[in-house]
Amino acid sequence: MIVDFFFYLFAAVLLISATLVVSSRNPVHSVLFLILAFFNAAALFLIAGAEFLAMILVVVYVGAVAVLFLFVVMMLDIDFEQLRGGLQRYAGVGAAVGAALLVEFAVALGGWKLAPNVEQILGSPTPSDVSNTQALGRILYTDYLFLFQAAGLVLLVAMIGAIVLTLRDRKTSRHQNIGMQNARTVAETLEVLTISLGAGTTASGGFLRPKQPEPEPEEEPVHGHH
Amino acid sequence: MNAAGFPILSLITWLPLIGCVVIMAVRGDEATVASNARWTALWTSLLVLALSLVLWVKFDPREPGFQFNESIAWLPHYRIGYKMGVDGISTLFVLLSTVLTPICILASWDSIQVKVREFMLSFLILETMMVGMFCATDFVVFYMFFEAVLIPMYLIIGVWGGPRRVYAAVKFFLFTLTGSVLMLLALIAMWLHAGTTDISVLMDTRFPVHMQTWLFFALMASFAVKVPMWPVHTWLPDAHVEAPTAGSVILAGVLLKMGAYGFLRFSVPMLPDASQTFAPLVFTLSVIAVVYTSFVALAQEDMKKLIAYSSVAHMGVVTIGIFTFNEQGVQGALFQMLSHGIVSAALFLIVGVVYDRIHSREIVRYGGLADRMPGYALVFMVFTLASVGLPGTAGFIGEFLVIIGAAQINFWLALLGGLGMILGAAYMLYLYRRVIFGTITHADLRHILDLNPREWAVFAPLVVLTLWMGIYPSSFTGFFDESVAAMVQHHHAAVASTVRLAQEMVH
Amino acid sequence: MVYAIAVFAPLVGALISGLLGKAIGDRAAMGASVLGMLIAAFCGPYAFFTLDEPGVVDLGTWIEAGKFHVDWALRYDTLAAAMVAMVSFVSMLIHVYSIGYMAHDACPRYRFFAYLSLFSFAMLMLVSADNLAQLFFGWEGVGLCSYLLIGYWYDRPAACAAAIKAFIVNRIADLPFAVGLALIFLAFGSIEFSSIFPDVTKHGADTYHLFGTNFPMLEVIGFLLFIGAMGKSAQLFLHVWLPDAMEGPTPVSALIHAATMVTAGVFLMARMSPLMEYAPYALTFVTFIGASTALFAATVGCVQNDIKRIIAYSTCSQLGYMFVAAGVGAYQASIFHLITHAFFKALLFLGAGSVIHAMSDEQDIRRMGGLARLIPVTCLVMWIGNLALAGIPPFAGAYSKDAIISAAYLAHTNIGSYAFVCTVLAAFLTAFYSWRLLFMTFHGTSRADHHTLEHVHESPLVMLVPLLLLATGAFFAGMALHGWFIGEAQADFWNHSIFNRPDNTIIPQLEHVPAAVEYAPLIFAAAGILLAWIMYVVRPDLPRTLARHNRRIYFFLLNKWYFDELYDRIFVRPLFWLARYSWRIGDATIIDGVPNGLAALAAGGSREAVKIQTGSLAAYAFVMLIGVVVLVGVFMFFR
Amino acid sequence: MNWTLALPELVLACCGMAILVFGVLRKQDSTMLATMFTIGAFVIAGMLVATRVSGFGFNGQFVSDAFATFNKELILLGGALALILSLDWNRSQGIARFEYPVLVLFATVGMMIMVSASNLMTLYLGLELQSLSLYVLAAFARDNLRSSEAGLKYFVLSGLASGLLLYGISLVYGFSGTMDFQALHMALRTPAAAPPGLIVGIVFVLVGLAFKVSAVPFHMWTPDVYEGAPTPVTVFFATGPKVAAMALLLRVMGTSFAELVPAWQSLIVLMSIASMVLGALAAIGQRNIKRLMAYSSIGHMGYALIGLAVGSSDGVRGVLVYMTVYVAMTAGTFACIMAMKRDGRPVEQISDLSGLATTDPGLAMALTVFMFSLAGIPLMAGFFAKLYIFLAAVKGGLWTLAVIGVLTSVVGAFYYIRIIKVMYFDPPAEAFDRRPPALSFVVAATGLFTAFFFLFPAPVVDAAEMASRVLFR
Amino acid sequence: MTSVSLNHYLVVSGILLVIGVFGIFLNRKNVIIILMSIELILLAVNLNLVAFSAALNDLTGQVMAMFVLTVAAAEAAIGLAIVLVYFRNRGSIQVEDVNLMKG
Repeated sequence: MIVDFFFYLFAAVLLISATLVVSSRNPVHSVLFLILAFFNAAALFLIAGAEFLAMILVVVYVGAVAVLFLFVVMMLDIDFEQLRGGLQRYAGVGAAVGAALLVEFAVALGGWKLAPNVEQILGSPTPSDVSNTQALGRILYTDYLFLFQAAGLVLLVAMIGAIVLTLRDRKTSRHQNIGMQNARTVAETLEVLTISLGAGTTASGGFLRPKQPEPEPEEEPVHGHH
Repeated sequence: MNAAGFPILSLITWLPLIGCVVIMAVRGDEATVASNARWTALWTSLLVLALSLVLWVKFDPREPGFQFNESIAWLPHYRIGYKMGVDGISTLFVLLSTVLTPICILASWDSIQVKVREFMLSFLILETMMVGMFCATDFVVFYMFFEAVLIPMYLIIGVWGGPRRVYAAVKFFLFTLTGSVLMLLALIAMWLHAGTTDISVLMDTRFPVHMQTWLFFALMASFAVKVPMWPVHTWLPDAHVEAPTAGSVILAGVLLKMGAYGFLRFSVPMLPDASQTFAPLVFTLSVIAVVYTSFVALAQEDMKKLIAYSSVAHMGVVTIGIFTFNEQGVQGALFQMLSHGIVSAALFLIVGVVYDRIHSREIVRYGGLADRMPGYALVFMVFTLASVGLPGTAGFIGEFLVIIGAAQINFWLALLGGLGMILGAAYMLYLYRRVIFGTITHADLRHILDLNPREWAVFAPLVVLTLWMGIYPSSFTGFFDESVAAMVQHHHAAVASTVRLAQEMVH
Repeated sequence: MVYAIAVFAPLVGALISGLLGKAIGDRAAMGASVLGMLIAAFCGPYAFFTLDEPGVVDLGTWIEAGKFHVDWALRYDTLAAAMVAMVSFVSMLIHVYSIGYMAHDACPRYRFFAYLSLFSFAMLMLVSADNLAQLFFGWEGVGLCSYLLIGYWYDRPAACAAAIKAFIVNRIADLPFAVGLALIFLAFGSIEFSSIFPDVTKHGADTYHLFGTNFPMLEVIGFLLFIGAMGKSAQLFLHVWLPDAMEGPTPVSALIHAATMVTAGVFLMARMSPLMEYAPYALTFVTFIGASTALFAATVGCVQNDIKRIIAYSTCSQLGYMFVAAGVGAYQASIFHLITHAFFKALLFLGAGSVIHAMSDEQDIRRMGGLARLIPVTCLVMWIGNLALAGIPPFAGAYSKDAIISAAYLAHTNIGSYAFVCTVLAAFLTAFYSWRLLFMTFHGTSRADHHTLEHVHESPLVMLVPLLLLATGAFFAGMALHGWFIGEAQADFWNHSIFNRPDNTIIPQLEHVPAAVEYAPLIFAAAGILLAWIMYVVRPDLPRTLARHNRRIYFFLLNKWYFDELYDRIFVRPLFWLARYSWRIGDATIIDGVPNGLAALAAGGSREAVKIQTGSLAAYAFVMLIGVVVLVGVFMFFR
Repeated sequence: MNWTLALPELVLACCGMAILVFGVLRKQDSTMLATMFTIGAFVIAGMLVATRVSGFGFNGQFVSDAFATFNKELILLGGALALILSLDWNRSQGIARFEYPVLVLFATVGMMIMVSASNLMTLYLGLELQSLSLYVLAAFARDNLRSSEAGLKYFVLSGLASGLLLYGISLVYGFSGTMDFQALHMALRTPAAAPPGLIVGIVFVLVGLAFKVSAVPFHMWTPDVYEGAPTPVTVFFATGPKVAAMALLLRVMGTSFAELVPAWQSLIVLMSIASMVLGALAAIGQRNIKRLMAYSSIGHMGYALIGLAVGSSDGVRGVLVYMTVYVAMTAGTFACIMAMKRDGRPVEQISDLSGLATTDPGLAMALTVFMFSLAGIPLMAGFFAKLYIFLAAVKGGLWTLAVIGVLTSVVGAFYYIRIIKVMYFDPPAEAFDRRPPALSFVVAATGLFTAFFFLFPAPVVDAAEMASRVLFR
Repeated sequence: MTSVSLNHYLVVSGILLVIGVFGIFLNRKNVIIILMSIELILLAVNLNLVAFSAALNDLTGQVMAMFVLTVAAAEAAIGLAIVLVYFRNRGSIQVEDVNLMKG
């Protein structure tokens, strides 16, 4: 019974906080609700007997991912006032579609029963003599070595990706690019204008040429030869 | 090995591509390239013509089957081979293609001034495709050539065509493509049923009757567009009007024949029951084509369009002939195809002559040309008469034989199918009168020049052929006499056996 | 072979003058053409007179398609040889005449002579054909040449129109003819005369399904062939091209009306007599049309004012006679009339040409008169011609025409009686309009202006000699030939080249007709001449008064019974209208509308298809979700 | 545990890391070298792939067989082509960084894992390895708004799709008890017994994979990403990942769910029809050639799906031939598109091709070949691709699909020939910049392949035949 | 597992999935919410896997859940990086602004 109670409690909190994640106006609140949702999910994992995963969820998700979210949300310096609330135009249709999906789930998933002869095809039956963490550890580095390595590659790619997208050389650091220097021609750097007396200035409305829009700060030192 | 001692059909088919390579290889300024392209194309096509004459000489007309056979494994898993061969039906079409190509090249000598090299390339590629299509004895190979013809033709119409060339080219392309993709499905079905795509095997394969029905319609979708049969003919006038002269010539001379050839090669021998069942439908459409398009032709104000519509009417006669399933009708259809190939091609060239000079195809822009261009008037008259089907010219034999064949089916078919004789005379003579007769009313026509030697060279062979075919047609019908006899016999035997089967089922 | 030379010499002449005319010059071309005809005119009659056994000159295969086999072959039997002789001779005279007549024409003349020779060649091919296809070749050939010659003055719109009209009206008739050929092939398995004729009796009971019932095969064929003949011979309903054909130069008219072209239909009936004899209903129809035409054309001829048109209608009328003869089974008489008619009709046309020539191209007889003194030779030959035409003995026409009228009487059928009445009335009218023409042209006071009159002169010798030769023919041909053609010797003479059913004894009976019948034509002709004399010599004001009082009838006749207008109203204009609408509405709107509509549909579909591609992430996700729901639904409920 | 079966992947991954280290440590710009090394690695991997024997490895999570070999070679080829094309482009667009080849390499590794997957887990990890690399690649021109928008869209939608896929995997696992393909195949021997939950799971898996092959209605990302991503990346998107995803789809459907063909066939048919129709229609109005190619690829995937819908090894063979030809002609087409530069600035409007036949006949001819091939006009390779597909469809009795297929191919032909029309019929516009030799090389190679495939179709077809025998046994 | 049956978990994860999906396409706020929605979806999946793993008495599900967690983390990292890049270019991360390319 107590398990039931906690299940319903956590599940309810999980769903409510998930709803709030997507519906709250302030993204910071969203992140916080996300963290709450993760905690509750971890609790549900525990109820299901997956202790290791529950811990991972808390440590990795709450500790790293959710905080990363929070960090980015804060960093982006968004004008929260401007953020439009509310739903998309087709919310009504969307609700209907969602309802349909739920009905389909209900019809489909209601009748779960253990597949016949399931024992023979189970990939890694849960050993009865060791703890969850230990059991996982046993198989993760043996049976699932290949996948484990692949997951490592995924993380590597994520790292490379994050760096390649966001890391910028500081503006102050200017590398010398000899090739570019050599390739420079006079035509690229100097613009020689022949302007009859007074004509250029009056045409541009005065003594000075009109203000050019500030050129984009040149972040990439390597630019093609035009 | 074949009678020629070497793979002559492949040589004829692919030789133009070698010409292409030569043309591509030339570098230099524009004039050099253009002149070189012209000469290379001409010589290549003449060489091909010479080679195809070997075919003419060595062909054994007593043998109804395929000759000069070649076979190379191509997709052995699917029992598709690169198989070439000609029988009485296809030989003359190969010749028709090889004759018309040099004529076209000669005809566009001066009139094509931009992108000469590309034009000549297109033409040589076109020749390869046409010849290959008529030589193929494998359905897949046939199909590939059949459809690949679209590529050069599309470019020829679109690049060197008239003001509405884009519309015309796209219409041409899409119409024919729509038809042929359906044929592709039929092809695949036949292939799966027979286990091979060898045409001679397919001919002996009996397809179930219910399957024949839809196969027939799928094939018809393709061939009817190409022929073109009413009511899928509207691409033709547009394509003709916008195409450059040489393009129209090939279009009328060879491309239209591809559809009728398809009927003869595939629909009739392979699907005898369906052909028999749906012959009345074909007849109806053909009669409508003959009468209706003749009327439309009568109302035309553009010379090329008029001739284009006349082509539709003439091809209607062809389809009538094919579906009579008797020797007279089928031979008549074949002959009509050949003669139409020569005559309508010549008529487009005729229009091209004045178009090159005045740059207009409006009939009202002309009149009284007989005065200044007597030679032209003579040539025009010859082809007008041939088109009208005057005895002694090529046009008569085919139409007459078809009437004779059709009369064996139905009186009204013969009579209505023959209405083209009357209406054809009406619109062609009306055209001739408005262009050649009368007095000169337009100032620029007063200084128009008669045919020059190059143009004479273009027309002379066609005139000779037209008269030759009219006076001594048996030198042509001799080629396909046996093949057609075999085909007709095959057809009747097949239909009879189906009837017998049906009767046995009943009893 | 003399016979073959007679047929092909004109072709050679035509080719030389036509193709090389520009190179070798007008005179040489003309010479070549005339020489060709001279050779033919020598060989043709020679072959005719030396003919003993019928036979075939085989020249090679023409068409071959399965069982269908046609050779190029010249058949020579009496019928063909007689026709060859007549055609080549008359045509030669016309050639010679043309040298003079066309001397002043502006166009280069080689073209004219080439056409003329080609015309003769085509006709010779027609009459010497050994099979129906070759006959059809000649048949169409003369059609073509008539087209070319009628439209010879191509810068005249009327000439062009007339030429096209001639060709197309002919074509309209040729189609049934061609279908008839096809049916012959269907029935007999061949279209060679030598195969058809022996088999006719075998196929007497054959039927052909048409209009929902079965008709005797031979009748159907007979009808179809006759429709062809109607077109070529300008019989009622299909006669409309003939008067317009006067747009061509006069020698052309002579050629068309006398020797070639229009006689082809009559010849066909005679040639196909073995078959026609077993198609009694078709023959009845032939008689009916022939008789009606004879009368109809005569009525119209009475009021025409163009000298050539009058003669043209007389041709039409005379052809009617010939068909009457053929219809009642007296083919021999029809061929006889054909031959005599060739002489006097050629004579009349060439004479008329001589008049026109003299009058500086004036053709209206109302502006002539009193020319007898100025051009006496022409006047003389015209008189001879008209006497022959009117059937006044002993001129040629009398023999043949009387034979036809008698034959009509002897048929002893309803249609025979109808034909008899028509032909006799027509004889009266013929005489009337002939003398109307003579009186108005040559006698009385001149109504031409001075300027024209000053230039009136007799034609040169090169024109007169042919006239005189023809006049001789018109005078003597009847006398000379009637023994062979319809007299006692006819059976030997024809030597089975014309077939009469065993029960058809009309030709032998010709000698034994009641006197009333025998003299009826002469009496009526005389009455006609008398009437003409009264109206145009005694009281020249009478015609005008009559015309004024009977306006309606007068215009009815003058406008040729309104046939042209009628055809224009019910055929030509609706067809052109149909043509325009087929194109604008049928093709451009409806048929093209489908693909264009599909293209528009595709374009519209394209616009709609990209509408969901709003660029909005949410929309994209939403579409995916809908996809999921639908797929799950499909999978769950329809698996 | 035969780990040498995965040798190509392992070697490639190691190479990738080595190149990464090399790039990081080298002071100068090392893009060029890194790219070269990567291509070298691809070649080595390609050779290794060719020498692998068949068998299962890693507890049956990994399979090496003819099917995998075929697809891996194709993927490596696509990757190599994309890399060759990227060199000059990236430099001229200022996005040349050594991470680019590395990411391509890891994506390729991911794809290779995908095609060798014999377990839903392997499938997922391979897929994600590929996807993560692609997210980054799509946004690689990070200062370009379009590129980053493309990355964002691809990321979000792909995230959703892989979420759905995962959900499907979880259901399949839950209702059957295993994630192993072979075991699933055994368990589903009796199709009637399949519980509805499993069915829903299959649908979700299908959806996840359909997203990757951009089948309608999961195609929505395609046009935007194709347009926005830097063109070399688009080339990569259009080649390798399509092949890998299609192979994966074939593998999953052809092994695990092979017995359920009647059940999922209708879904594939629906998606196929929708893809063909949308691909044909939506492209008509396009002005941007990259976008047009996106719709074109949607349509082509529709055709390829016909082969899957047939649910037989014939169909698989058709798909494999189709994908091979597709890779060649797409890479070629994009190579031509990359040649569209004026003053160093890429232009992408179809109208920019105006009169290309005059200004650059060679390029115009090549592009013509590709367009006719994409339209499926005979003698071009594209025709054969369609031929085998329709052959399978007719054999399988899928007439509706076949007819719709040929009709949409006609509609499709309309926009392909429109491009030819622009090149040949329209007045010449300003000429493009001189193209770098690498580009010409790719254009020539793929163009020759496309144009002369008809001469020697047998090697490809035979290989496909062999590969296809693995599935639907 | 006692009275809390597998179905309970399935219901919770199903609802969670739907919430996640809705979060993606119904919100008009910022893109980061969408990222979080994806995390929710993955959470739903993990819930499923864990529940099935327990029900089947099989560890495969949990191993898979671990991989999913790994990938989710990686995705979050890259997703945020992309959002960052996008924000730098566009100056906004409003969902409705992400529509430069369309049609």
